[in-house]
Amino acid sequence: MTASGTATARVGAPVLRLDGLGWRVGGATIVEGVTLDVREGEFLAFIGPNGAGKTSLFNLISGIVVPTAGTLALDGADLTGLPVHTRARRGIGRTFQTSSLWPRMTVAEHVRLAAQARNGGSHRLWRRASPYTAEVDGVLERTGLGHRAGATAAELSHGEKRKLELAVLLVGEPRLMLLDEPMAGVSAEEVPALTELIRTLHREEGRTVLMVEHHMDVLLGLADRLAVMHHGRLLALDSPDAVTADPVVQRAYLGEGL
Amino acid sequence: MSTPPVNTSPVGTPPEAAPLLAVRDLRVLIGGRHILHGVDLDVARHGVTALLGRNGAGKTTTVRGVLGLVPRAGSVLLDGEETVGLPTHTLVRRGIGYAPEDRGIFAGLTVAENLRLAERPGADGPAYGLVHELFPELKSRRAQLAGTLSGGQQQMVAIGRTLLNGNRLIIADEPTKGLAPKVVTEVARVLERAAEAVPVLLVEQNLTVVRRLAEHCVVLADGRTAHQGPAAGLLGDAQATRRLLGVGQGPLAPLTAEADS
Amino acid sequence: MSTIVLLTMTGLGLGALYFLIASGLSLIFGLMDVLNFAHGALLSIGAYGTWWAASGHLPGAGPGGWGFALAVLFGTAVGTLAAVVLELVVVRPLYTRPREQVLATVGVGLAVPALLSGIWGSDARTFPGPQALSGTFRLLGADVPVNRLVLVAAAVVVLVALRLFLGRTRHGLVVRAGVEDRAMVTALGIDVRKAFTLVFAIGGCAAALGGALGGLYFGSVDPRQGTSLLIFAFVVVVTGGMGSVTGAAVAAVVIGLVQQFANYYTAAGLGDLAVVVLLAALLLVRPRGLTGRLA
Amino acid sequence: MSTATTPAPTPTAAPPAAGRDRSRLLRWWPAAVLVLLIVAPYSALPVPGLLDGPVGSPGSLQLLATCLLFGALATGYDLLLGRTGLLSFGHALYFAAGSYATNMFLLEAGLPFAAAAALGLCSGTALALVLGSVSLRVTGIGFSMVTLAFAQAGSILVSRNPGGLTGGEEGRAAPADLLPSWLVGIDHTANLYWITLAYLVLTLGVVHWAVRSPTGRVWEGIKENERRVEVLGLKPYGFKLTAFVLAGALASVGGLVHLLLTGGSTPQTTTSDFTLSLLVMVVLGGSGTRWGPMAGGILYTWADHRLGDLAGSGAVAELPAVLRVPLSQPLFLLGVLFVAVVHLLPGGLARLPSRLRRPRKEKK
Amino acid sequence: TAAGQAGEGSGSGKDGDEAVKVGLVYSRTGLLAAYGKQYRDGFMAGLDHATKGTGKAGGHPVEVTEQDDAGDPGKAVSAAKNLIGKGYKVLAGTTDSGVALQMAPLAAQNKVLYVNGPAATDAVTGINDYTFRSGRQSYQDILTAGTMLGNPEGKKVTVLAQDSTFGQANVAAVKAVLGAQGAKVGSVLAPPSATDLTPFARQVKAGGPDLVFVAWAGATAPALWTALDQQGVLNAGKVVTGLAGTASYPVFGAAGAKVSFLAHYFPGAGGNNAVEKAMLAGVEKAGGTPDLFSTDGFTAAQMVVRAIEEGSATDTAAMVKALEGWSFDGVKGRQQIRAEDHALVQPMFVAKLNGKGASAKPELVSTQPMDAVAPPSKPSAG
Ligand SMILES: Nc1ncnc2c1ncn2[C@@H]1O[C@H](COP(=O)(O)OP(=O)(O)OP(=O)(O)O)[C@@H](O)[C@H]1O
Ligand SMILES: Nc1ncnc2c1ncn2[C@@H]1O[C@H](COP(=O)(O)OP(=O)(O)OP(=O)(O)O)[C@@H](O)[C@H]1O
Ligand SMILES: [Mg+2]
Ligand SMILES: [Mg+2]
Repeated sequence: MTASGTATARVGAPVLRLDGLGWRVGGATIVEGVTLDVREGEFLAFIGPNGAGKTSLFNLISGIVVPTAGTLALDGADLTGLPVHTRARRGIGRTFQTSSLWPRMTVAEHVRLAAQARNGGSHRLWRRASPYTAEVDGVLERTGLGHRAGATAAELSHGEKRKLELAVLLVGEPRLMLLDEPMAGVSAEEVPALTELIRTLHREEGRTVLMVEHHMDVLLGLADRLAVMHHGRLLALDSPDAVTADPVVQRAYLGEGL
Repeated sequence: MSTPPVNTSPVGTPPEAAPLLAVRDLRVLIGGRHILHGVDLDVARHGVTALLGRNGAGKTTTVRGVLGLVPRAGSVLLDGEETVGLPTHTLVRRGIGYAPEDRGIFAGLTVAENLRLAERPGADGPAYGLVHELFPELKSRRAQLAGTLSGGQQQMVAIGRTLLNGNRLIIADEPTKGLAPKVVTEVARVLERAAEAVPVLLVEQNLTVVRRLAEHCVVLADGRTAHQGPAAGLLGDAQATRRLLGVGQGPLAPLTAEADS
Repeated sequence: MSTIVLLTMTGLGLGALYFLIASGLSLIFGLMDVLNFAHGALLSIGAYGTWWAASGHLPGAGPGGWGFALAVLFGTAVGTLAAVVLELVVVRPLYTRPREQVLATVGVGLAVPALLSGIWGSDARTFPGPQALSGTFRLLGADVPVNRLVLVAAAVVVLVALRLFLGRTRHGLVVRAGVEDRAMVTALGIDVRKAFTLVFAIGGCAAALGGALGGLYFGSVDPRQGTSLLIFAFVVVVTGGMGSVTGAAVAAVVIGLVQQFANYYTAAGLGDLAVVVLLAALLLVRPRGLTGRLA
Repeated sequence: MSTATTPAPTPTAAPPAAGRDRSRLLRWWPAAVLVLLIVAPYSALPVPGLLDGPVGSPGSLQLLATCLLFGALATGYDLLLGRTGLLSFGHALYFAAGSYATNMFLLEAGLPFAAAAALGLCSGTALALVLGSVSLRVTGIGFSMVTLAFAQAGSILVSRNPGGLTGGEEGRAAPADLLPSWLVGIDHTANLYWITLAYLVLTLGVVHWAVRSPTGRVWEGIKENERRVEVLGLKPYGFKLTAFVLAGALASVGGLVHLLLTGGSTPQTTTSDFTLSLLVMVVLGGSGTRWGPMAGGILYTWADHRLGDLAGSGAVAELPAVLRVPLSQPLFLLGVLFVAVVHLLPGGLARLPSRLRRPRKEKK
Repeated sequence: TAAGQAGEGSGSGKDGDEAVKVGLVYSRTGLLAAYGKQYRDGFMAGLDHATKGTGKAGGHPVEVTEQDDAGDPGKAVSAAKNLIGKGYKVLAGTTDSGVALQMAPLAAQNKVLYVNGPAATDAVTGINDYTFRSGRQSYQDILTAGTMLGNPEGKKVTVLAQDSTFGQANVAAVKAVLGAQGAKVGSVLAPPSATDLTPFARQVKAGGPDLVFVAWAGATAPALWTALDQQGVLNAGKVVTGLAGTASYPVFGAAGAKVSFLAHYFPGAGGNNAVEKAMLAGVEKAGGTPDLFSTDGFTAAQMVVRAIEEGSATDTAAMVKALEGWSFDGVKGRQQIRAEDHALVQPMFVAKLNGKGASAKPELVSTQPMDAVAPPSKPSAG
């Protein structure tokens, strides 16, 4: 990894390469002909109207659904037919737009399971499972969930669930993070802190981040490039300033504002 | 009965007399844990009343408590009539439209079926015209399973359901969450339009929307009412905003007011 | 040739019986997500109700003609009532705990046959039926039992009725939504409990009718008849695609025919083995059953 | 109306020192119970109502051993149901396999007991491995039904008595002359009892150990949300198979113990009803809890055996018919009891202590 | 345990008033509960008869303890161990072959007398020295059927049975008995869980047999007979089957008149001999209804009393000795306990069914003397 530190110099080698990626289901084309390189250490944000196919694209990258056209490769190695867990082991981690957690496990247990998955050794039946105390404390501190460590996911409020999603992802230390609307439902007060956290992950820890978010003001401070999706296609891919200045994007996505 | 709430803030006065919905000392206990310790709130007879507070403050629980979806104690008066003790469906049939936080979409049902469920026998029948005009997507996707809709499309279904019937009160829990900025604007307009006829209780994190729509606002903290009063008063007072909502200070609070400033 | 005709006709009859038994199970499972282990008990209640009425205990009912029709009606009514009671007393209080709902029906499935054998003994009782239905008719050289036709006709009627219920009324919709998120349905102003009871009643009605006609088919009733048929009903429901009534009808016919032909053409009567092997194979290839409907 | 609300009671105040000592003592209750169970055969204590005869009498020991056996079996089954979220309708198959395979190695091959037992266990485990790896290709209700289909096929095969191997509906008695003499005869019931107790301890130990292992942690994740586990980079299939095989192996050991205890293999143990009764036991006791399934298994088995005596007792015979008829049917009583527990005791017996404790606390 | 004194000679013991405890393990509930009740009522009547109303055998009061096995071998073993542990030296009962096969080894292991009940499996005969039987076994059924065929030489016989041990045993027995006499024996086996029996009726018909022997038990019997009748099997050749209990008479429906029955027992089959009269009266007096297996219970009681009176109240070896070779007048007529394998050699009956539905009644056609239908000897394994 070469790029680090400064906000501008982000010219790593391409890690993830999507080539003509498409997904059709039930006669409808959801994603079509998406070709795109994600560079090492880059922060790539996706915007686009509701139903544009952003989440579907994340599903294709993480392996939840199988593409009906095109290929995708990580570090030059083909990923197209690989199952979810293999991709996860190769370093693709994600959060879900609709929180997907383990309802009856506590917040701390979420972190422990994720830590264990990262460290390996899950098949060891004869060992005592490690408590991963440092991990739990650290990551809950970072995501502001420290006071909820003993609560089960089902008991969390909506915003707390969003943070837990992020916490589970953090623990896994993926090199490629797919964040699907991490700010949705987080209270205005905490948005800055979470934004800062994501910024740190990206800038200081050098992770490659792909993020879908409708909060433009959050994205503008973070993203290196903005990808605009519309009707399953990649409409534009450029610097944030250029994209937001585009009248088409303004009309189709941003609207006139309140 | 309508003594002013305990924690009334220095700013603002209680809303006009005889509110449409008057919640007094609402307490909720789930699984042995007290989630609401006594919430007071009034929803005025017109306009939007915003319910604010940080994550976990108890906004959603308050709404669910009002509707009887969680076991609750206290008093909830709808138009002067006590509703604590009524089953949810009876209460709702008195004219409440509810768009829940997690959208409450029936994933295994189609869009059309989701909407059809919300139909209630009423004076002029379901207002599909209005819904389809606002959200044309719902018309073209009527046969799609709602579970496969995008997050934003699901939100449209949820809001659409509240507009289908001639309700006396609409309760929307974070309706703009996950919507594209353009659609946020649209939804805000929808609510604004709806609020001309029907009062709205709006839970919202997006202060831009609150600023635009709300006439009154109630702030919850730790399961209690922390503030109640006119919206302009609260949002205009930077200090109060910072104290009650934790925003507006430091260099890292860009979310709020940019779009309309 | 006549053998094939006979096997086909009786296979269809068997399929019809399976469908009658499985339809209610499929309805309840598909709509309410309750795998109703008490279904066999409802079947037995229907069968015993009919038997009791037809053997002269109910004025006007009897083994022949309209008397028998009345007896079937009575048995079906008793079964329906039992289903309603089952829903109100056993299933409804557990609606927040779906797994326990299923388990409570297991308990009922244990208790009812025991109660029946306590009252009427564990022996099989001969089932009185109209003379006209006990004979055979000739079709292309085969002697086909008449009662198979009755079963097929009843199965068709039930299929059409259930499809109408599901397609034309709101109840099916309410119940399906209610299973996903019961609280949300009430928050839309709908009393979901009534719809649940209705679905249970209809499922019970179909089961009891299946029991009544099953008595005719077997010529006897015994306390365990319903329970032993339950496994086939499960197979039909699952093969048909969990809760699709039409799927269940197709699956019932396929299974009836397979079983009948396998029993005749394999030396050791491998019909039942063929059916379960078929089920396992089908599920491994198409986990959602024939019609591929979501569970 | 809305004056200052009373603060929420905080029951988490630090317990007084005496209480802490007591709770530390309480933590040792399993060991105390174990010691009691070990010495039970030496006791001549009568337990009227619970047991027919003193604790140490062969009849009582046999009943106790049967209860413990099913307690262990339910505990093993809960590894699937309560720990991994797998609803198998075919667990009986592996139990029966342990019993029948051992018995056949004894009867047909004339192997010595130890060899037959080892081979029997291997057969049961291998069967679980093969069928588990196939059935786990489907999930949800499909999995339940595939396991049901396999078990049903097994049950049909056993009842067909292929080649005279299984004895069909009659089952086959174990050859007493090939069994160690200390396992045969009424005077050695205590030995059988200890073997069963050892099996119970083994099962509890294995299950408790396994659920606290790294694998156990993944099981819990799988039970709650399988897809989410995949996103962490773990393949659920292998973990589920581990649970399935482990539970199958434990069931096979149980089958072997059952063979010794009843002196034969019986086709009743191959039926889906048998699996269903395991399910009932687990729920009765409390699925996914440490002691619940065991308690459920013991209670169910005890009731199953003893309700028959109650049902046949003179007291019942004198009741009017409306009461007598239902009361004389043990299965009816058991079914009703089960429904009652499901309704009145959510979470099963294992929740009983905390339910009893809570109202007391709330009163304070 | 109870004070057991070995070495007691024959005749009444010195400790004359010490009670002899007898355990009766049978299906009070479960699938075979109806048979269980017949057996139990018969046993009580038999006890009364054999002790001449005193309830005492050789001066010892006979105390009977009943235990329910619910048709489950596990429960039966528990019950048996419980009784044996309490010092019971005599066990009787069970209607279920599976239960019997697990009970019998217990008797040998613990040296108690076990008198098996109606369970018909041939495997109990000669299973060990301590096990006797008070009912008939499958083989005797087949031999009776054989006598109904006339000269079987060159005849085609089809056995229609369920594919279970009971069914397979019947096929094997028919092959052994009638096959040896020159008949061509084939079989049609149906899975016990088969719902529609038409294909099997059809298979039987297709074979064109001279004699069809139907060995069928369970709830599907009415469907079977209907199917056989409808497919014309009953009119094509001679059809023989065993006659079960009273409850089964209506089961045959219209088919009853076209079938020849071999019978283990039905009330009146014994020709109203004195013992049978005693049983009928005894059972009825106690409020029961005499039926198929009343005789098994009655005989068991006779055997138990004999074992105590002529053997010992405590020493099982003496009891066994007292029973071996014993020949006595039973409900069915003269019967004998064969010494070498403890088979109960007994008369069997041939009957026909008159009337149909609720009014169906068996009528005795002939009685096969006990030696004509004696099973082959199978000396005890020890
Ligand atoms: N399984 C499916 N079957 C049919 N249509 C689907 C399916 N999954 C997704 N879609 C459709 O594909 C489109 C893209 O959905 P997706 O969730 O990717 O949108 P999105 O860009 O993430 O939108 P949002 O911002 O609202 O979350 C939507 O119109 C959705 O309805
Ligand atoms: N079913 C429950 N069991 C236990 N605790 C719960 C339950 N539901 C909510 N809570 C807790 O109650 C508190 C209030 O939750 P609520 O969902 O009302 O908050 P909210 O104000 O809507 O938050 P958000 O903005 O994140 O949606 C939270 O701390 C939450 O964890
Ligand atoms: Mg999305
Ligand atoms: Mg909320």
